[in-house]
Amino acid sequence: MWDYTDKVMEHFHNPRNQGKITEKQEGEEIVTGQVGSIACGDALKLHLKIDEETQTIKDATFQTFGCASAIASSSALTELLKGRKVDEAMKLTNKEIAESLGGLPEEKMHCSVMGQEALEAAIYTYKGIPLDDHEEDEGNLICRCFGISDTKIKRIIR
Amino acid sequence: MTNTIYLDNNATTKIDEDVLAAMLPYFTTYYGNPSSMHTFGGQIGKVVRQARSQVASLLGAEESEIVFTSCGTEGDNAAILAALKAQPKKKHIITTEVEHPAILNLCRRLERDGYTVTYLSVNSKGQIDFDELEASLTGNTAVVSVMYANNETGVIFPIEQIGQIVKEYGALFHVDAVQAVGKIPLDMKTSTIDLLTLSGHKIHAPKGIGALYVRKGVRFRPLLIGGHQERGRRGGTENVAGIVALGKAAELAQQHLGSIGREKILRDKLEQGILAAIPNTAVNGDPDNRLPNTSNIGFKFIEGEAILLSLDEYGICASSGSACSSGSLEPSHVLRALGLPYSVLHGSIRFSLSRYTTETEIDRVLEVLPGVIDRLRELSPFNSD
Amino acid sequence: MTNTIYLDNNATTKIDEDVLAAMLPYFTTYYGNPSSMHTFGGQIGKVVRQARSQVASLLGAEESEIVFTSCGTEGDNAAILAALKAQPKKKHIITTEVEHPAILNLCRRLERDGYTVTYLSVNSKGQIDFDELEASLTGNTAVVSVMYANNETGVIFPIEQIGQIVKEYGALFHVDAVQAVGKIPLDMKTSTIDLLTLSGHKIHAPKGIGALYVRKGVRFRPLLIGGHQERGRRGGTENVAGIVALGKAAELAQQHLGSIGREKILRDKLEQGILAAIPNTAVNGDPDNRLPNTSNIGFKFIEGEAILLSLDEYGICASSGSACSSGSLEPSHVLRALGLPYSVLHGSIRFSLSRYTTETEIDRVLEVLPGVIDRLRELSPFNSD
Ligand SMILES: Cc1ncc(COP(=O)(O)O)c(C=O)c1O
Ligand SMILES: Cc1ncc(COP(=O)(O)O)c(C=O)c1O
Ligand code: FES
Ligand code: FES
Repeated sequence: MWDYTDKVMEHFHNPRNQGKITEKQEGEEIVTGQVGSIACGDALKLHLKIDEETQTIKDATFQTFGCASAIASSSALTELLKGRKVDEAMKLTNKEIAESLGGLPEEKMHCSVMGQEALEAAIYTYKGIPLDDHEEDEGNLICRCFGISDTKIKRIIR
Repeated sequence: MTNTIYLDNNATTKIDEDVLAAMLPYFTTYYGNPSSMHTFGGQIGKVVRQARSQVASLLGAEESEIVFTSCGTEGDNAAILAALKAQPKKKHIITTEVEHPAILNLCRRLERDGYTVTYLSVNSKGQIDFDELEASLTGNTAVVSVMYANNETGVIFPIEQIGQIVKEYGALFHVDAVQAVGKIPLDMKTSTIDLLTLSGHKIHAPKGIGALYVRKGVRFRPLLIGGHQERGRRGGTENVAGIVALGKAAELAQQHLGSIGREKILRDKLEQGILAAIPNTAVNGDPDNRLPNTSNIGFKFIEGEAILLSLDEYGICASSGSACSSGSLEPSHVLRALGLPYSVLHGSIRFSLSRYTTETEIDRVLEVLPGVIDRLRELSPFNSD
Repeated sequence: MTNTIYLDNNATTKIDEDVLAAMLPYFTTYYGNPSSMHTFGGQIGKVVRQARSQVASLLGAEESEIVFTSCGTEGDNAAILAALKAQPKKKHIITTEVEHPAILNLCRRLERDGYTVTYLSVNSKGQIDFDELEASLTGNTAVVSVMYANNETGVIFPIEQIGQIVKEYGALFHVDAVQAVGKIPLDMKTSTIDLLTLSGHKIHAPKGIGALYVRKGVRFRPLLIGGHQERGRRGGTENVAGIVALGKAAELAQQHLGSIGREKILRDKLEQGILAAIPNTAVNGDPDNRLPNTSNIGFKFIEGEAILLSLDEYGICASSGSACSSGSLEPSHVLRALGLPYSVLHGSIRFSLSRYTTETEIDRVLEVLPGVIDRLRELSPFNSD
């Protein structure tokens, strides 16, 4: 059994900000970043409501298909994002997500990577930047879901 | 913690109180070594013999055909390796895609050592194709290893039909019966099986004891080489308390076989209740040819670990995949072999009952589960699609 | 039956009451599988970790260096085979003539599989010759396996001196410490040992559990291949109760090391008493370099089995040779290796004490034994010579 922190379990059982964002005001935009697929066993849709003028994330919600740490990471991510400037948010790392949960088991770090990638996807979409694949990745596939290799995970964990 | 509702009996079982009572004297009172030349130790030989006869009786075997081991994994490893050593010229092994890691990982290792292994595929019901089996068998096939019943789906293989075919080609036939023993009647006297593995902790004996059936006349080479214990078939001081426990557990399992119908009724109640109350669910495997205690159910659009941890809040114990693979991130190799759609593959849960399971417990699961599934599906991005 | 006086602790030991108390909850209450994805099973992982740390502490090792096994024989087999698999090009093994059958019989088997084995001889005190060791070592030597202390005579080998030499030749160094653990202090941190075997039932834990120390950095291939248990180093559902018991027994053994002098005093009293009261007797092995609990005494002109069965009448348990070989009619290979005269060889008896041995028991043996030996000698045709 995984050694999940109480924080992980708390977010898993009482996830914050689940669902879609449907309502927006003038001057706000809703974007979605999606990663993973049902084939892989993990997928995340991250929805952001961005205030165009201040470039601030006013709301963040998620829909996650995945394990307890994927759900908890998504939930924690939305909390971290609310109120951040878009450019600040870009700098958010999966490590910060994991730390906000009091840490994740090493084998589960990629669950937080999923959050960071969904965030990247959402903001790239917002900025109109094309999404690149993760093809350059070498090493053993750990998470088939995103083509994340152990080398990449090690890089990210450090 | 809430009262535990233990529906994970294919992973391991509670030790029966009678089994515990039977083994206890061999820890602090009769702790001697059965190989000793004094009454204190020597008398232990008798109880080991009695246990051997109890295990033999459960299998319809002779006492001399039972070798005590430390677990199912040891039995599986010992059987395959003995079969290979007994026929050093034959370099081919046949098994199935859905075996336990104790067989599959051993076979992968043997491939690197120069053996060829055929992994028979299974259809969506988890059954192998006899034609594929026959096409794979050659004079070079040393051993065919097929599990009696699958630990994840409970699917039962037609072992004797398979054995008939195997025998035509002169190969040895090993059966991993870890999940079948105590759940379906076995009779080695009328069987085609040469080697059969069982494990104590799946039948209410403790962990750390198992047995291997070796048909009289089958040449055997020990995996653990040491003293003359087990008539030279397994070195190491006998785990006397474990052996006594396994004997008692075998006796109780034999008695219990008569009332296994009760477990099936509860299993069916659970399964029907789930299918009726929760949409987008399906039974994995072969609903007809199945262990009476096992139900593997796919819940679409959600992921197994999340289901298990939610159930855990209510003290309900179940599993996804085998306990052995749940440390990994891969979906179960057994369910993948069935060719399940991805939407189901990741959200499949095994409920496995025992003679201790009560109707109240089943009712409680049926009360709790729909809410758990609902909540997780609400979180899922695929639900609304 | 008379009260048992158990002086056969090198064969197997009584389970300590505290060890039994520690393991009991894991049979019927916390019976879960540590690999499970529910709290009921998952919580067991913690107690397994604790036990691993207790065993590690006894050896001065790190937790990650401990692999739980089912017995000393498994540990010995696993260690040698892992050392060979880790160095597939090296085909030479060095061991001694006086090892336990778990090493000797494995080596004989390996000779048939194409390995060369050097069996170092011992002198009359049971010690090997360093020159012979060095002359045998080559770049082709994969592993040197020497027991820490001999089970029959208690003779202790100068393990670190041997290890120094072994390391110069780049071979792996395995030590069968089944008899040494708990009787002499060990510290892997400052040791040359790469692999070390121990067995629970020799240190007041139950039969059916043991451990292998694998030095960090030493490549290891499992003997039992299966699930991911023991970090892939030993497949099979963990013997949780056994593991907990071994942990507790290790903790107690560590405490007991401080008062092992008491055992030595009793052993010396027994030995001196026998030598003083019975003519034509001698201590076998090395009186100085010996386990504090073991005395192996040769009684000229009579035969061991007869002595044992006579003692048995008084409830006194001892042994001739190891329990493992006493099923055979051969005199002990260990005593033969010492080059004992025939008149002694067949009449040698091992007394092995434990922390449970009392002075009253020793006194009783001293009271009974002279009569027993006398009677048998009167029957002997050699006596009058
Ligand atoms: C030195 C030595 N090595 C190995 C063993 C084998 O241990 P086990 O009986 O636990 O397999 C024994 C005891 O029988 C022993 O004394
Ligand atoms: C079908 C099957 N074979 C083998 C095993 C291995 O048994 P053990 O855990 O006793 O080594 C198991 C259980 O884990 C099993 O379900
Ligand atoms: S997202 Fe948690 S295991 Fe892949
Ligand atoms: S005379 Fe009995 S063993 Fe040889």
